[in-house]
Amino acid sequence: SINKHKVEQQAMNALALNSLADIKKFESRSSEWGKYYPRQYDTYRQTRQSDKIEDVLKKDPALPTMWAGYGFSKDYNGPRGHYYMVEDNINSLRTGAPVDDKTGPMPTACWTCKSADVPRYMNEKSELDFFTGKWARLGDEIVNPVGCADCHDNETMALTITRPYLIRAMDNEGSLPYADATYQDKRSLVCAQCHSEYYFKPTEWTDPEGNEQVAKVVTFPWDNGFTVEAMETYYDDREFKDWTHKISKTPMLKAQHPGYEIYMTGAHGLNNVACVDCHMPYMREGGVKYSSHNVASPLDNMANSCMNCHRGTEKELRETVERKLERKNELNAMATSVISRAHLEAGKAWELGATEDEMAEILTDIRHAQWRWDYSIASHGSFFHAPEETLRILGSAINKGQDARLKLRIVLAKYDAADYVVPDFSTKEKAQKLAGLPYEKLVDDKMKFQNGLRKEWVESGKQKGLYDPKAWENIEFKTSYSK
Amino acid sequence: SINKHKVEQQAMNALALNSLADIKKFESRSSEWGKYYPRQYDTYRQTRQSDKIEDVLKKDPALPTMWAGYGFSKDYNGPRGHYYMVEDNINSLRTGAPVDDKTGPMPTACWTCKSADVPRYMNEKSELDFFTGKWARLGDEIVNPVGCADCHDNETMALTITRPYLIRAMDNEGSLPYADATYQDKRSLVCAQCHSEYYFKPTEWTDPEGNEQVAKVVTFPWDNGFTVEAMETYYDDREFKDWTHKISKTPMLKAQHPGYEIYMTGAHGLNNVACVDCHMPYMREGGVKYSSHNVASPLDNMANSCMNCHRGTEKELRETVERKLERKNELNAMATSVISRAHLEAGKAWELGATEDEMAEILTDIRHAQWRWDYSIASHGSFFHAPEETLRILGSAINKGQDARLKLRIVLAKYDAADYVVPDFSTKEKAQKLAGLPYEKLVDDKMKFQNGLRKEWVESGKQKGLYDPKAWENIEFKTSYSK
Amino acid sequence: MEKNNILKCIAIGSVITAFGVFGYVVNASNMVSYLSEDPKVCINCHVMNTQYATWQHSSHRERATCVQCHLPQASTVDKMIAKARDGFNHSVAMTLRTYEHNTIRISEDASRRIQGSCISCHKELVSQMIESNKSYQTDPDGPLVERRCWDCHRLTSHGSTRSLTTTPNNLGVKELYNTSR
Ligand code: HEC
Ligand code: HEC
Ligand code: HEC
Ligand code: HEC
Ligand code: HEC
Ligand code: HEC
Ligand code: HEC
Ligand code: HEC
Ligand code: HEC
Ligand code: HEC
Ligand code: HEC
Ligand code: HEC
Ligand code: HEC
Ligand code: HEC
Ligand SMILES: [Ca+2]
Ligand SMILES: [Ca+2]
Repeated sequence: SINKHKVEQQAMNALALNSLADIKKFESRSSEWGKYYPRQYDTYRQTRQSDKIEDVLKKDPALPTMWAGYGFSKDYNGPRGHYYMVEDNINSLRTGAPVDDKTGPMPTACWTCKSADVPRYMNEKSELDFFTGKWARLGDEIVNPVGCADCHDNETMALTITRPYLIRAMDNEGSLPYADATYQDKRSLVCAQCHSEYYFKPTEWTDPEGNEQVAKVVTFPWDNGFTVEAMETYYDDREFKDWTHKISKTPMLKAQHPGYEIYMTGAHGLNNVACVDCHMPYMREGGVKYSSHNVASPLDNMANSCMNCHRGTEKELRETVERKLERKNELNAMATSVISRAHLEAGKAWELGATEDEMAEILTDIRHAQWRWDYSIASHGSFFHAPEETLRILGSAINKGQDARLKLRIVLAKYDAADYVVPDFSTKEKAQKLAGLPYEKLVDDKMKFQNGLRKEWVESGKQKGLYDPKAWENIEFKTSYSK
Repeated sequence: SINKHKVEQQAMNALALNSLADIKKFESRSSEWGKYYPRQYDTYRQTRQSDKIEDVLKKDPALPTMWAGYGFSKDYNGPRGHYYMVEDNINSLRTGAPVDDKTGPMPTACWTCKSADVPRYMNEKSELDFFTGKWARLGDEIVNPVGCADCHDNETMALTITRPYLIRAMDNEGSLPYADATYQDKRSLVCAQCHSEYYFKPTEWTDPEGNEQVAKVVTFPWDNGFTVEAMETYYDDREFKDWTHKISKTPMLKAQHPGYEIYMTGAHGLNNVACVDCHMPYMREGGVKYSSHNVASPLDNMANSCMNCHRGTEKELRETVERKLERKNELNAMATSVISRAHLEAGKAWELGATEDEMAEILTDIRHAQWRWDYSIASHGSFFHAPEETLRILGSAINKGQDARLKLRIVLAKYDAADYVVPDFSTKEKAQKLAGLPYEKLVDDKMKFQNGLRKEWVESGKQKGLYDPKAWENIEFKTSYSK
Repeated sequence: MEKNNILKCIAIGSVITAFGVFGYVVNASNMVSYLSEDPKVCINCHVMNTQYATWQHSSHRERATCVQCHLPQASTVDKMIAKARDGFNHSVAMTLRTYEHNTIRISEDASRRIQGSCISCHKELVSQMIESNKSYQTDPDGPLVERRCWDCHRLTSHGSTRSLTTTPNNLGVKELYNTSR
């Protein structure tokens, strides 16, 4: 078998040479790359194994209340494997039920982090063109999930950043301008293209036909730094809001998975351990070494990730991670209970005739409390990547949320409702009703879309020769709403 | 130089042999041991260098309010070097101003963790005898600070536990019965004799003269485990209280430095890194390694403590520790502000005629909030030893404290005081006045004691031949109240 | 004493087995060169490359070779036992591919041996630790110091990360040597 190793080693080197062969620039069909890199491709496709849908709104019914009036109150699941990202994006009730390329609630920006077709399209047209119009406009252009082209140069296979907004954000932030990023940095930055907090910045431009357009450009709010406080001031200074809360009328912020930002504050980030060191560990097959492209929970593969650097047993380490999760769950449950109640109590205050003046300070507290809560947990992995920062921020979110409720009691008392008790929102259904959500209708419309427009997209995508059949093999229809 | 090592080596072993010579069992004068172990003795005496008094009550004026009616509201400083422990115990306003061996607020138990004379005395008389009577009774018996006899066997120099209550506590807790403690465990257990949460358990016994006595025995509340919740139930089940809060009438608990308990939940405790690995690191002198006995902040000697085990620069590691401290300070400030206000708001409610029924739940919240806050920070090092557990507990303390305040607003509203604003307690002086503390008088009486009874103790201690002059060399009189 | 003799018999037995049964491994992996102290023999197996690289960059590169740490420094017979044991384990592992995961772990037996080596080189310096350890010695013929030296000297010899993650590009150190020879 030692001889076998030697053979494999030669084989491996041979492939490395071939690799200079013919992969198109921005080739968005990973199967094309896979011809030359079978090991990476095969492991990449293994992300299919993580296919469970975890309905987060059901798990914590406080959430639909906290997001009342916003897409996330309709549908929000835990992440699944990379294999499913386009599927899930299309299935989510958040993307609604467009009937043509001009309808639907969402902008094109919602495709940004879902597909290797994005860099391709930006390259063919332009970044601003991509960010213009409704999500449905690009339904037959964005047809494959994240792929080799999102992270690799087709000729050298070097890691590359294909999302210009990340480069701009790094340069604005200043502590690590893109030009200074090392190889090791890139082993995290390819992930940061997507696993970062963002907002849509309206940007005016004139299209080739000379029409005035407004693009909604994905932008990272990093100008003042990566911390929850730095981004909070960033948004406050710009008086930015993602939406106005339906019940409390608060000008709200949504934090989306600031995974990269918060990871930097943890023991691993500080020690320059890259995302990839854990999520894409090196594998050995006899004489050949390669990076696993099965991006998943490292706890499923501790021998190759954790145990490279840690002594002791897998069991001990796993228990340590579980304790971290419990700690986060404990404070997280407090925070959502406090903040959801604050919204409902504020709603009551308005109802009784509270004035803008009386409410101003309270709404600021609610805005900041929920922003902090969201920042601390939205990236899912924060409990492990940065347990201390996560708990610190949750603590401050709880405190601000309770401050709001305290002030609300004084206002309520003024309107003889000091002992007001919030209505029952102990299930997803009850909570969504409180938020005035026409759930059944949303689902019906969605199913019409699935059987209508979506089918057209697939057809047209195939005709354009963009569609990679291998990227869609045996995907079962799984959603939070399918019975 | 190898030869040089060898020479020193022989000298060293010579000492090792001599050491079997004449050190009395429970010899409480460390200078006697020092004759045979100069390196350990010299470093032990270096704890004198840490002599700054940090007036914690002044730093956070919320504390005198939180401890209203209890000793800690009079005087509470950060820890100093081991060299000063008897001095500080005697100087503290908490130990009051006895005029004879029957007066003064404190029991003998207050000497327990301050001196190597304690095991000596327990051995001569009995443990229960030691724990009986007023603090002042043993003023001329407890005359030296922690010493070799607290941790070492006089013949083998092996580490030994000299405090029986620790052994009982370990056996009751069960996860590590004393009999199973390894060498490495002992490198932390010697510290756990003192750096642990305790209370005084009244215990009846009959003295040699046949008189009924009640001893106040130092006891660790470990029966249900080491966590803040486990000890909380321990005390609740026994309806135990340390005192009744002067303002809010809450049956309170005081957590004293659960250093050992919380350390176990941190990265180092979990990896079996002992207290001594950091606080008494090996030093290299010529050809031998010995344990530094200068128990102090490891940050003053990172080369020997941290850097053996950690990569990177001292600077980076120091910054990491500082960030941990900032996180704790942030949540700690929130917790003390919330809980101190809860006490004052509860006081107002009583004043307005609130009923036991209306207040019951609120007082439980306050009791638990303050217990948790105290447990999380009282050991001073917790922000580093167990940053996550510290932040988790602070988060839950903030939440409970705010719950109490929320309920209080409803009660206050009932008595038309919904908009009650707490009085100003922004300085130590203002806060102590609110707590009805006769500060000037306490200080005057203390000074009388210093110039009276204390001098007698020293004399009598010398006559008894217990007093070790070297343990008292150039100690400057430093307290929070001396001008 | 008794125990030891038996061990030695078994050992010599397994030397024969190891070399016999895995005869072909011998030329495949120049196993004969095991008997030399040259670290390069260890990297006859590429799986050892990481350890070679980390050792090569460690404070001990100039001080100690693989075998000086990993094999008993005491008697040659003990050395033989150990080599037989390792040679056997290694060949088995190579052949049955029991090490497919990245992280080869030190075995209890091997780490006891290393502990012995550390102490034998640093006797003077750790003499006090040896003294202290006596009071707590549980197993009479256990190591002179129970606690592993590298609990504290975590970086000594192989650093704190010892796997492909540390030295991804060290596959083929051996090949380099072969060409440079
Ligand atoms: C092109 C955007 C993009 C890039 C680049 C990207 N991710 Fe993701 N990642 C996603 C999306 C979208 C999901 C959620 C997929 C879903 O739920 O359908 C996801 C899911 C995940 C998950 C959850 C997988 C599971 O099985 O639960 C992990 C872990 C993860 N990503 C880590 C990484 C790491 C590490 C990198 C870099 C090596 C990375 N991602 C690069 C967009 C991206
Ligand atoms: C900057 C990158 C980025 C942008 C822009 C983005 N996403 Fe995502 N999306 C992600 C990442 C990363 C994940 C996986 C994160 C996680 O859930 O842990 C994800 C997960 C999802 C999921 C699967 C989990 C879930 O939430 O149910 C859906 C659906 C989704 N996104 C829809 C959208 C929609 C709709 C938009 C536009 C409003 C959008 N995404 C914009 C990066 C992005
Ligand atoms: C030191 C190892 C390590 C590093 C470095 C690391 N992660 Fe993770 N990550 C984990 C572990 C462990 C989990 C928890 C997985 C679980 O709960 O099953 C996790 C969880 C996640 C999740 C949530 C997965 C889910 O299904 O909930 C995402 C997304 C993620 N990581 C992305 C990243 C990104 C992006 C980076 C770099 C910015 C990164 N990780 C760096 C180990 C790591
Ligand atoms: C989410 C980002 C991402 C995607 C998508 C991705 N890779 Fe990679 N790939 C990486 C990273 C990170 C490395 C490790 C680079 C390094 O450390 O040298 C890597 C390494 C490689 C290497 C170098 C050899 C090795 O295994 O370390 C090859 C070849 C490769 N990838 C091929 C592919 C192919 C083929 C695809 C598509 C099926 C793909 N990659 C998709 C991030 C990605
Ligand atoms: C490439 C090296 C590397 C990998 C891979 C790695 N770690 Fe770490 N880990 C470190 C370093 C470095 C530290 C910082 C402490 C130190 O300096 O020793 C650390 C610290 C930790 C700590 C203590 C800090 C804390 O947050 O509690 C835990 C727990 C931990 N790692 C668990 C894991 C787990 C679980 C995995 C796998 C999912 C993992 N590590 C993967 C290098 C690594
Ligand atoms: C006999 C009781 C006792 C024992 C045993 C004991 N301590 Fe202390 N320790 C104290 C007291 C009392 C103080 C506070 C002294 C003062 O403020 O006057 C203290 C203070 C300290 C300080 C603060 C020193 C400074 O300069 O700020 C540290 C650190 C410390 N101890 C660590 C330890 C460690 C580690 C051990 C075990 C090796 C240990 N202690 C054993 C009672 C003890
Ligand atoms: C179980 C051991 C133990 C008992 C019993 C104990 N202490 Fe302490 N004491 C300590 C330790 C450990 C410290 C240092 C802890 C710290 O402050 O970080 C300390 C510190 C002190 C200090 C110096 C710092 C300060 O608080 O100003 C004083 C004074 C003191 N104790 C007085 C007392 C009094 C009075 C009693 C009795 C009510 C008492 N101690 C009972 C262990 C104990
Ligand atoms: C607070 C507890 C404590 C006190 C007080 C203390 N020691 Fe130690 N001593 C230790 C610990 C812990 C060790 C390390 C034991 C080990 O690992 O073998 C030690 C080790 C020693 C050793 C063994 C050699 C070495 O340095 O490791 C000697 C000798 C010694 N101490 C003498 C003394 C003398 C003399 C005094 C009084 C001046 C003293 N000790 C006071 C805890 C203490
Ligand atoms: C991994 C190293 C490490 C271990 C293990 C450790 N400590 Fe510490 N300890 C520290 C550091 C660092 C600090 C912070 C010192 C500072 O703030 O200057 C500290 C602070 C303290 C303090 C407060 C000192 C002060 O002046 O505020 C005490 C008391 C203490 N430790 C006792 C202990 C005890 C008792 C144990 C074992 C149960 C222990 N430590 C275990 C490193 C350690
Ligand atoms: C005897 C070895 C040892 C000593 C001494 C030591 N550490 Fe550690 N340290 C560890 C281990 C083991 C871990 C757990 C992480 C891992 O598994 O690598 C760790 C983890 C850490 C971490 C990451 C976990 C966290 O809580 O963030 C920090 C930071 C750290 N140590 C700082 C220090 C500092 C500062 C000192 C000195 C005051 C110190 N260490 C002394 C062994 C040690
Ligand atoms: C025939 C190929 C080969 C050679 C030559 C070789 N090793 Fe190994 N060694 C291995 C394999 C394969 C493993 C993994 C065994 C396992 O994990 O089950 C291993 C494991 C080890 C281990 C960890 C397991 C244990 O027994 O503790 C040590 C230590 C080790 N080798 C040291 C050495 C030293 C020192 C040399 C040179 C004298 C050497 N090896 C030469 C193949 C080899
Ligand atoms: C200075 C002493 C020393 C030298 C020299 C040394 N080792 Fe090690 N080796 C160790 C120690 C100590 C461990 C255990 C490390 C651990 O458990 O964390 C170890 C572990 C190993 C392991 C087990 C896997 C691992 O990394 O834990 C292998 C394989 C190994 N050594 C091979 C070698 C080879 C090959 C050489 C020479 C190129 C070598 N060693 C030189 C002390 C040494
Ligand atoms: C073959 C002899 C030999 C063996 C085996 C050996 N060492 Fe060393 N070691 C040396 C020499 C020679 C030096 C340099 C002189 C000195 O500092 O004492 C040294 C230096 C050191 C140093 C100081 C330099 C540094 O790395 O910080 C440490 C620590 C050390 N050794 C620990 C160990 C440990 C732990 C082991 C076992 C895992 C070990 N040694 C095995 C010979 C050896
Ligand atoms: C509890 C932690 C600990 C353990 C266990 C330990 N050491 Fe050390 N060792 C240290 C510290 C701390 C120093 C630094 C002393 C100095 O430089 O003043 C040191 C220094 C050394 C040095 C000299 C380093 C230099 O820079 O010259 C050698 C050699 C050494 N140790 C070998 C060993 C050996 C061999 C063992 C096992 C028998 C061992 N150590 C076990 C903590 C430890
Ligand atoms: Ca956002
Ligand atoms: Ca107590």
